[in-house]
Amino acid sequence: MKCNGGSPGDCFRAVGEKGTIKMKKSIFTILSNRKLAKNTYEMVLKGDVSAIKRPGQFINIALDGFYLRRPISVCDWDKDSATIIYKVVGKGTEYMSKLSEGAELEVLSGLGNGYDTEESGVNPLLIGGGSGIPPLYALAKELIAQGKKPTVILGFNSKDEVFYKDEFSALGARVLITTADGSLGIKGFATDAFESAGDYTYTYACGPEPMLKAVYNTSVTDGQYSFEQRMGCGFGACMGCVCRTKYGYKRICREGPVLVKEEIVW
Amino acid sequence: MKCNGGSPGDCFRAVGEKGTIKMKKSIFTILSNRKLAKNTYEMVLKGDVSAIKRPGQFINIALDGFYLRRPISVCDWDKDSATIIYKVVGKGTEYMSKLSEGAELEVLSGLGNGYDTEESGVNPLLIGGGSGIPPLYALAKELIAQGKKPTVILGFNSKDEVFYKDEFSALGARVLITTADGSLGIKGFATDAFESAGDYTYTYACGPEPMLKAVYNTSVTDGQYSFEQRMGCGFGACMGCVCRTKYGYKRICREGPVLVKEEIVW
Amino acid sequence: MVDTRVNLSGVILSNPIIPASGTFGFGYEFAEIYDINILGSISIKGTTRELRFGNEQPRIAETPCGMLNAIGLQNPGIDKVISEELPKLRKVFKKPIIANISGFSIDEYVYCCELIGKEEQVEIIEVNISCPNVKEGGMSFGTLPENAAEVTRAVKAVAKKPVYMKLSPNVRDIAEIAAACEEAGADGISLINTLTGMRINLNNMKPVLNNITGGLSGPAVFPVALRMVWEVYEAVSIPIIGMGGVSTAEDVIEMMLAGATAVSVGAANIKDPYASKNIVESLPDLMNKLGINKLEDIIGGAH
Amino acid sequence: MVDTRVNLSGVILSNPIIPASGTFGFGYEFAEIYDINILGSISIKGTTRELRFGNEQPRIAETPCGMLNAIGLQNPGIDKVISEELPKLRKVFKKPIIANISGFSIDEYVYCCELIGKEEQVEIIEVNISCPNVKEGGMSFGTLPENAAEVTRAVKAVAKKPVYMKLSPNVRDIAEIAAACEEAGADGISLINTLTGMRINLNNMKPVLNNITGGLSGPAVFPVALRMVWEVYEAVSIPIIGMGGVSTAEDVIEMMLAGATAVSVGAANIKDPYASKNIVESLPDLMNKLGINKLEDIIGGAH
Ligand SMILES: Cc1cc2nc3c(=O)[nH]c(=O)nc-3n(C[C@H](O)[C@H](O)[C@H](O)COP(=O)(O)OP(=O)(O)OC[C@H]3O[C@@H](n4cnc5c(N)ncnc54)[C@H](O)[C@@H]3O)c2cc1C
Ligand SMILES: Cc1cc2nc3c(=O)[nH]c(=O)nc-3n(C[C@H](O)[C@H](O)[C@H](O)COP(=O)(O)OP(=O)(O)OC[C@H]3O[C@@H](n4cnc5c(N)ncnc54)[C@H](O)[C@@H]3O)c2cc1C
Ligand SMILES: Cc1cc2nc3c(=O)[nH]c(=O)nc-3n(C[C@H](O)[C@H](O)[C@H](O)COP(=O)(O)O)c2cc1C
Ligand SMILES: Cc1cc2nc3c(=O)[nH]c(=O)nc-3n(C[C@H](O)[C@H](O)[C@H](O)COP(=O)(O)O)c2cc1C
Ligand code: FES
Ligand code: FES
Repeated sequence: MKCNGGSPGDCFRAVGEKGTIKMKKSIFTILSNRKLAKNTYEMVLKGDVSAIKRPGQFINIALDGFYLRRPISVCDWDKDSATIIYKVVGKGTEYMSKLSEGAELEVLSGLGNGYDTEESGVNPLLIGGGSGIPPLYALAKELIAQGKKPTVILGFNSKDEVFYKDEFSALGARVLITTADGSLGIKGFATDAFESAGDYTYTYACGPEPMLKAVYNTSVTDGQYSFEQRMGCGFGACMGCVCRTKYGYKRICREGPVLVKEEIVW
Repeated sequence: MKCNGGSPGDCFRAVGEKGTIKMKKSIFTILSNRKLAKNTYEMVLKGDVSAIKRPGQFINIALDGFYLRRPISVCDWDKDSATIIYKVVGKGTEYMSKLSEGAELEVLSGLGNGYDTEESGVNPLLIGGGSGIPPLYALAKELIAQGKKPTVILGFNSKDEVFYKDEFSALGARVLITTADGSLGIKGFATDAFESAGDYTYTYACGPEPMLKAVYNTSVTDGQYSFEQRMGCGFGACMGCVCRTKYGYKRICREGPVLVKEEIVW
Repeated sequence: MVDTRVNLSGVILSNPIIPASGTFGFGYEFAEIYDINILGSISIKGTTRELRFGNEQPRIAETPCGMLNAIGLQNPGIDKVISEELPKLRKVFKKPIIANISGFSIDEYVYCCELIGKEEQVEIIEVNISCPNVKEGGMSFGTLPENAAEVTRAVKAVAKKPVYMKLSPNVRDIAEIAAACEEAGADGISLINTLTGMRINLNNMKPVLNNITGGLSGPAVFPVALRMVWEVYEAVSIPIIGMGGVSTAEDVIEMMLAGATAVSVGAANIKDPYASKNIVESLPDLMNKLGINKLEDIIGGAH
Repeated sequence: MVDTRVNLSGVILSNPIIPASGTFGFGYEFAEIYDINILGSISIKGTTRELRFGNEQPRIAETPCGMLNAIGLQNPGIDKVISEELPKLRKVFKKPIIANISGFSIDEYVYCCELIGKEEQVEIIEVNISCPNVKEGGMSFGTLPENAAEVTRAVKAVAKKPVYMKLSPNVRDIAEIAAACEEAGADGISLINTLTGMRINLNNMKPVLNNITGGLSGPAVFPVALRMVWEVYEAVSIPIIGMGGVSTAEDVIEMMLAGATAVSVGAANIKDPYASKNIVESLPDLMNKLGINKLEDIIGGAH
């Protein structure tokens, strides 16, 4: 993933789906909605996933009684369903956690640029913190399908928040767990597992901004970093999510959420 | 039903449930919701009906996505369910018409004074127009249970809007139908059936204001008239529904919706 | 045990929740469905010198996340409020009462404030300056700082209780008006009254309200109310009763963080008669969750 | 077949629906999801003399039935708008374009209006006077009639296209400001811009928006917008572009009955990218249902 300077839109076109939004608005039906860990839920949605092209893209979910949609990364998808994992942090995600199987959600899918797997090399390092972990699952899956050998560092606060450890392992990835309180795996932050991770060819990261920054400073390779931002539209119309990069202003919802290391401005 | 002068509240206490609101807030479950006639639906609700004491009272229904409740008269009730009949006239009633069996509604029940059957005499005349008809059903039922012989005039615009003709007959009431276009029964307005109705001892009316006024002018007996008004709270707090009467200002939601003929000011 | 007490000009409320004027009648009717003594206070329906019928019907319209009202200050007049309504309320309510006063002239405000201030039960007078100012040609007293200050000075000269000026949000700069009231001697500021709005009925293609326009309230106005409380907090040092769209304990905390000492709940009572009760009851849990021990400590905390 | 055409100062729109400035980017991106030529017009993102990044993050907050934004007029600057954005839009959009102009000084307004007015595609200039007036100490040009008139006169002196002044709702008397603009030569009035509001984040107890306050829009403000359109219609005889919370064809009819000749759709596009399309498509059916043949006939019909 190379990013050239230029105005918003240009960059997207250079790296994304060649200038055409694949965004789709459609109804998804909840196949399951289960608690994975403390405040953390996994929801499987059945519907038209044709707009979802890359790991790291997100969907934007309309919820009854809430004016704005809720952006959530795609954790995994197959031909007619998509899985998301979300943390209950406010009223919207709380509402989501109470939805039952069979309920319908109006969703915009296929949003954001997503991760590019081309430059990963053979031993990419994937680092996720908390609710930033989900998109790394589809990424690890794709990398493994390409014959690469990813190492995955999953950072949590505490053991009771840990999820998808076994799922990542089942994909064939090497998995390292960190917890801030030391209740599981390596005690400390995700970056504290860099040493145990050994050599790596490329860095993929997703998580809260302080974690991204720590990874940015620790990592010795190029990489791609996925950012969160409060969003209005989620598809590029409102300029609500714009951040500065070395190559101009970018909409996290469209030229992002994934930025390449070289363009990031803290 | 006698009404003395005085400030709002006094009147209510004199004729109603002796000063105690029987209002209840509770959840009702939809047992059925079926189309009866053009734009007209009947909904049966299961729940705590203990607050419903008299025909002519109403319930106030909260609907998701609508700020204010929708006031609808109780058409009939038994020990654990209540029936309402409503006409689709706007977004709220349209939403109601799409609700399915099993859906839950948050309802305030036991609102309004309701009809008093004490002074009806043996041959009361009940006159209802369109969506003003439903409360007359429970009223006719109660009058018949008291051994009285009500005649019921049901006024509609057209045959395709007619509902509950057989239901009223099945109670044992004498039923006269009028339609504005003459497609069923007597051609004309409800008041055009007065002649066919013959002698009567008392008048109960419910329907749009022009109809109430016509009944008021045609009827030769005392009577009780049920009014509609745009409501805020529906239980007496906001003064949104207040009308002038000969004995002071009255809240249609509390000292009404039923007013006695002698107090009405047009 | 968290401490929910707040202090309005020396009047201690056991908690900051006050049903807003005009949305709770004269209070006693709610006593029939729950014990209203759990409330911090009650602001009773706005009172004028004479009995008023108010506006013709319809007076109510629905809006997205809110409602319009054009009641037109229906009330039995101050004499009857004192002789009938206050005693009825006092029988069932032992907490401080806030008397809400309206007027169409300075004289009327003065008359009402003087009379109502003598009532022992009344501990605060809330002066609603959002009603039309007849002398100045229909704009309300509350939309220009000079007028607001003039009413404040006049009522302060006679009022025996703390006076809270209740401001209209239909202004360019609410902080300026609040500051003028403080300067003129106000003991506190209540805000906001309703935003002027309207709806049109598509069936007859005429305004829904007989009065054409009405006052918008409910959750829709909450962000505007919060901003105005924030601005007024920066401009004055007297206590603020914040209101406008408050419907949950979370909203109460936001209002207090913006600068409110107490919080009125209006339209929410109309939507749900138990709204104020629910807010009072969920406040301690929310305080625990957010780590707030003493509610008073968070007033203005977001500045 | 119903007739949905409307006439804005001689510019005929095939229907009154105009995505509002700032909520539709520069339009062309929506062409990727539907044929935007079904729209009456498009009001492009507000443009200033220089490129602007706008405010720091976060810029967006949610509210009941609405949203707050504090974008801060991010835009690529007028030169780039003319050289890059307008040509891109023109490629996919054959209808009249409304250019929305902002400024922090009268000079800047004049500069932008003169330049953009030369662009053939631009058929109306919408002058947003809701941005802070730096000279007068931060209040916006649109909150005092004198200032609004001054901007109007200045831009009218150079503009080659009809000029619509876009008013702020954060005022005491919007009719007065509209009348001052008309008097100063405005060809039309656009209203409303956003109502100033705020939210506080309970987790960190600080304002959600980095800018502290933001502009409230969405259905929550519809009744206020409708009332202001009504008032301005009574005060001026130039056309009005009505906006504020419009989300359905019903809302469009209400706006037009209140006095709008055309209607802008803002936040609704942000909530749902197909919102403007849905409104355009449902308008004829609604007109049939309400018995409206010629949409123009209902403008101001509720007065
Ligand atoms: C591209 C992207 C991908 C995301 N993927 C995931 C994911 O896979 N799993 C997950 O748990 N969370 C994810 N998030 C964060 C998630 O969107 C928020 O946690 C969620 O919107 C909070 O909603 P709420 O109503 O519970 O919280 P509230 O705080 O009540 O939300 C109020 C408003 O703030 C916005 N908001 C609050 N927090 C955030 C945030 N961190 N980022 C963006 N907007 C926010 C909401 O969307 C809403 O508009 C993602 C965010 C972005 C931008
Ligand atoms: C005491 C009482 C009893 C009623 N009983 C019945 C009944 O048994 N069956 C029936 O079909 N209708 C009845 N109505 C009328 C019914 O309440 C309205 O038709 C309904 O609220 C319209 O809602 P809407 O959302 O479809 O219409 P909208 O026009 O979209 O409603 C918008 C607002 O206007 C109010 N409103 C609109 N029309 C009326 C009206 N006529 N009366 C009061 N408020 C109105 C609504 O409650 C809502 O707040 C009764 C009204 C009252 C006051
Ligand atoms: C039906 C109704 C009647 C009101 N009457 C009064 C009144 O008499 N005096 C007054 O100062 N405010 C009155 N208000 C304004 C409220 O007290 C409050 O300031 C406003 O509604 C904003 O709060 P809310 O959004 O919680 O309703 C009234 C509001 C409503 C909805
Ligand atoms: C994200 C966003 C950006 C906006 N940017 C502009 C702008 O650049 N210029 C302008 O005149 N109005 C701008 N507005 C105001 C809208 O054009 C419109 O006046 C307002 O949002 C009310 O309409 P609505 O409720 O339909 O959104 C913006 C609104 C939003 C929500
Ligand atoms: S959220 Fe609207 S542009 Fe990104
Ligand atoms: S509707 Fe509130 S008093 Fe009747």
